[in-house]
Amino acid sequence: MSLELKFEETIAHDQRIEPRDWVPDAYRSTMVRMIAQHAHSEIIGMQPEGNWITRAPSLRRKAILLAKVQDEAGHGLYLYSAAETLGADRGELTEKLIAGKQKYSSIFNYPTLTFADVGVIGWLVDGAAICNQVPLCRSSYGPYARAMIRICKEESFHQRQGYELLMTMMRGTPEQREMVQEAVNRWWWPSLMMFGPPDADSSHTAQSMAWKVKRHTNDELRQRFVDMTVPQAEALGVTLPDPELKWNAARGHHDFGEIDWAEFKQVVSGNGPCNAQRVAHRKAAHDDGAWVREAAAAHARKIDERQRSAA
Amino acid sequence: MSLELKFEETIAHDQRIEPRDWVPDAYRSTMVRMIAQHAHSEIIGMQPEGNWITRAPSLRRKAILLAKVQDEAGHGLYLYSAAETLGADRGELTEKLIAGKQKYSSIFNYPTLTFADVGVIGWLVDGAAICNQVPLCRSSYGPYARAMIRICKEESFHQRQGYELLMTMMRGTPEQREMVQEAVNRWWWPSLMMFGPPDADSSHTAQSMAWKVKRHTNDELRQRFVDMTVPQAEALGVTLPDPELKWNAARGHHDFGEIDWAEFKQVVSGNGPCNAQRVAHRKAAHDDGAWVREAAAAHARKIDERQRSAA
Amino acid sequence: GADLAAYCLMLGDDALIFSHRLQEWCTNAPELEDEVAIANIGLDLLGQARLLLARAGKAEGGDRGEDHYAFFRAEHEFRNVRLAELPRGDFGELIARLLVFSTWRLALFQRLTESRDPVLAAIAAKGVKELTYHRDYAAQWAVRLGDGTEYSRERITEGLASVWPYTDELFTPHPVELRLGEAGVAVDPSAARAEFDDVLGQVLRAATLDTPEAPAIPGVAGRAGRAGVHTEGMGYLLAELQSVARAHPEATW
Amino acid sequence: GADLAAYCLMLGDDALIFSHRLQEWCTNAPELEDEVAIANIGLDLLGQARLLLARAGKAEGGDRGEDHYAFFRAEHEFRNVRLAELPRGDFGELIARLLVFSTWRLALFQRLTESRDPVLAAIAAKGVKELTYHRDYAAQWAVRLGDGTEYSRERITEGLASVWPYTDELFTPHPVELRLGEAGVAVDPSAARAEFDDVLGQVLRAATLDTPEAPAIPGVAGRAGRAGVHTEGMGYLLAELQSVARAHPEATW
Repeated sequence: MSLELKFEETIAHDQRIEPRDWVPDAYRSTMVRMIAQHAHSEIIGMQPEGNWITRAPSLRRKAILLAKVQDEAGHGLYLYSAAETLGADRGELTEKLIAGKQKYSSIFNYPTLTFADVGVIGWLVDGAAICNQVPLCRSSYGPYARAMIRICKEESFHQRQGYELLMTMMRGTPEQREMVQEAVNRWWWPSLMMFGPPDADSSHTAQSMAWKVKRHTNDELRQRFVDMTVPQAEALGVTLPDPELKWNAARGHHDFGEIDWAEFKQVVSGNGPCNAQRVAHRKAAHDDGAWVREAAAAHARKIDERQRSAA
Repeated sequence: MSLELKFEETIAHDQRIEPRDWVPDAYRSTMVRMIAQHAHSEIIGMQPEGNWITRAPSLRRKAILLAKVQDEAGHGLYLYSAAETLGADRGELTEKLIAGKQKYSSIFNYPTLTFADVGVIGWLVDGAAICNQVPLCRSSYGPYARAMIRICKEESFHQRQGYELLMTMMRGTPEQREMVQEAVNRWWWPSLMMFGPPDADSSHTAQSMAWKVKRHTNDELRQRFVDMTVPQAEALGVTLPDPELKWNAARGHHDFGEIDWAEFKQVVSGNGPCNAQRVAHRKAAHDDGAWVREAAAAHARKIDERQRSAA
Repeated sequence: GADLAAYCLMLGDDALIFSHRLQEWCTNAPELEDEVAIANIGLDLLGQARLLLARAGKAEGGDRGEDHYAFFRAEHEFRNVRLAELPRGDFGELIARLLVFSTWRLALFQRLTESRDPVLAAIAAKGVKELTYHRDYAAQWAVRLGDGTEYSRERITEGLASVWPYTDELFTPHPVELRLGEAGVAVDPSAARAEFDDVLGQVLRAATLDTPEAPAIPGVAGRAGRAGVHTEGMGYLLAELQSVARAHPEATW
Repeated sequence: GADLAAYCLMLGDDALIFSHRLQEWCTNAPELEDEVAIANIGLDLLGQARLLLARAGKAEGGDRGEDHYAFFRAEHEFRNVRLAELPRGDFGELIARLLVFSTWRLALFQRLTESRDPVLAAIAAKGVKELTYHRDYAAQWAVRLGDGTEYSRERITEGLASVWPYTDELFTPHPVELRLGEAGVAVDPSAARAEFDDVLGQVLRAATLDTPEAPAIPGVAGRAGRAGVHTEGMGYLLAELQSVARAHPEATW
């Protein structure tokens, strides 16, 4: 059986590709691109939420938020490791991120402006991420699928914490309720954009679905998210900022308004409210850390040499 | 008449020495040391008060404080200019300050911990400075004397503003009154130390008085300050933190407790609560500005060359 | 009433918030002369802010004074352009920002001297003199840095690149500005763009620098500073600015 | 009651305030592994702070909870050592400070496991495990930096030099510590000095570094962190820490 045939068969039988298996170059590069983009998203995604750790208004919320942002660093670690099983190098991937040659989820190019944003990111952004990611737990690439299982579990936890924060705030002062509504107004449409362009315009979907690295189209996932979120919004007592949003009994789904795809394109192409800030921040941290990484490498070499000369 | 004789006579007749006059080397170096130390004090003194500009709790107080700190920069400018008339160089004096080779008033090595400190510095620290400086308006060195006249005028204004802030705070909430009292407790003794060591231990006083660059001893000025301040404290409603402080009808002065000269020596010798911080801050600002000063010099050279080649 | 109050807050907050960033320079300037100059500009803007916030209070008709606006508003109630609030950078960034800010504001204030609101007209007339000095100071340094050393050229170029994306916002009229502009009370900022471009062009030519080219940084769903949508740096600025006042809400100072 | 509450605030504030400085490292670490580790240490200390502030509230007997202590006290009511509050430096400063802080605190907590107060003893027992990890992390990095490149050696040396003057304060007992120490409830920190010197000596030898020599930085008239007299950086830290809580004093989160 040729390598290619074996690969096709593994995919066809819903079995997993493992690091030592032969894969077509296009599969490898698609997977590295997907996993790296996901890893970058975890790392860049630490910034908007990290922005509120030092100002969190209760010690319990501070601990929850710090633990969450720490989890995101952990997710970044698993995912870069998964990418490394395909021959990628974490350092090189970081360089590509900083140089703007690899993307991360555009949602993180919006600013976090009040503490309610922490809750809304948990509820809507993590919620959308989970919709996107649950199917990836069955991704054909084993290390990615296994990383996603762990990540999805933790993200569900984060989402519940976010929703719980919003519930608490909605039971609080009128200013707190207003703060939640205002945050929902800002994050709702960008959350819908997280599922990517409409199926008609999506360049990667077809091949990704054939390879079973992706299992649903953007529009399918977006609809699932809207249907899931509407009752949660009602329970919370907030209004989703879309006058066209309503139940369509015939479809068995909610209809919703047109997404501002011009805004989506602008942010994806690098010119959202915070793109420059996010990448500059990541670059500064990476540059500031260069001497530390060099020191660790130099020390490891010294130890190595000492052990060899002692042997 | 010899140069030396002429110098002695100018001094004897209470006339002023001017930049072009011959002076003994010791007089020149004493004056440069005095003026530089005073200039450094103005510049370092900007830090403890500058610390509260961005947090001043009313816009009026913010404007007053910013204007005051700006005045101190201005005082620094006049004084460095006066030192330059004796052949010193501002850049070199700054280098000496940063290298710890020239001193500044030790009072600025204490931290400002609440907004009340702004008022107390105006009242006590500027008050003590004025006691020290009024006689310097009759200093034998003309440029210094003239700078001091202008500076004393502005400092009296600052002192009144400081006292007025404290008056306002004492009429405010119990917390504000407590804040004022606590600040007075911290600043009282260091203010008394501003007049320098007791006359018996003062190494510079005798010669400085002979040259009429100084006109009263440390202890005389300290006593004047105490006598002046006690009724002001009463009017304010604060307690000066000295159980031995009381009117001595026989002397016609207030008696007061023993100053902690060990603390004084420790701070003067470089190890007060903020010495390292103050000098490091000044050094960082100076270092950060190096490229700007170089750019200005390079631009001036270019302009000069262009004008010459055009001529 | 409400429109005029909102408009005064816009111009007042621009001055208050940028003044705060200038205050952060205090004790950090490259030379004593600049220490004095930057404090002076900060003071002028603080003075403009106080007059404008007081005017907002009168226009609103309640009992809110300048301190109430400065110390007890939430972030989304501040109406300054985002340029004013950007975190303090190096001296190149300062000069770039001051050049853009003062050129823009001077162009507005010149027009505002003809406002039908006599208080605004008077504030503008006073401000024009101050802003002329601010702009001159920035322009002179822009030339020195641009035509100084290689490094200073790099710094001012980077400074301009970092503030330029926030320039478009300065000339994008808010509905309040348009309504009051038609009434002859306010200035539609888009009317000042040509003058701004002209002055900036002159300064940058003298500094041997190119006009930066960078796309405008959008707000969130079209809402930016004038609508109370700020950058992430704004919350930290306000936390510091308001800390003492809010810790003692009953106090008088 | 009052002494025990004060003592719990001392140990609790040390953890709360140093945790804040570690939180500032978030998204700024040199490597993802360190991002995770620093957040972890920050979380451990935050957890210790919460337990200790809650214990203070019980000991005090009123209705003050952890959040009241964290968000509604004034600066002079915070009893942490000044080492905890120093502004964030570079990674060399972080490692130097963490090494000193965790070595000191571990030595205290080991002794505190035998406190007659069962709550304090339990908090200490939990903390010992955490602090052992913190100290190991710092020690490993101190060795890598000291025996790494020339530049890293310079950075850790400067880091140690900058925190060393605040070391004496750690071992200077406050009257509350002495009184409770005699009662077998608290630990007199001066008893932990020998162990601290010993451990530091071992780590610095492994790192090929000299023990810093620098005079202790005095407080103001003998009063330092434990007496509520802090450094100028503390006010800014609290302004940020307390900003949201104080802007909404009636809110629940």
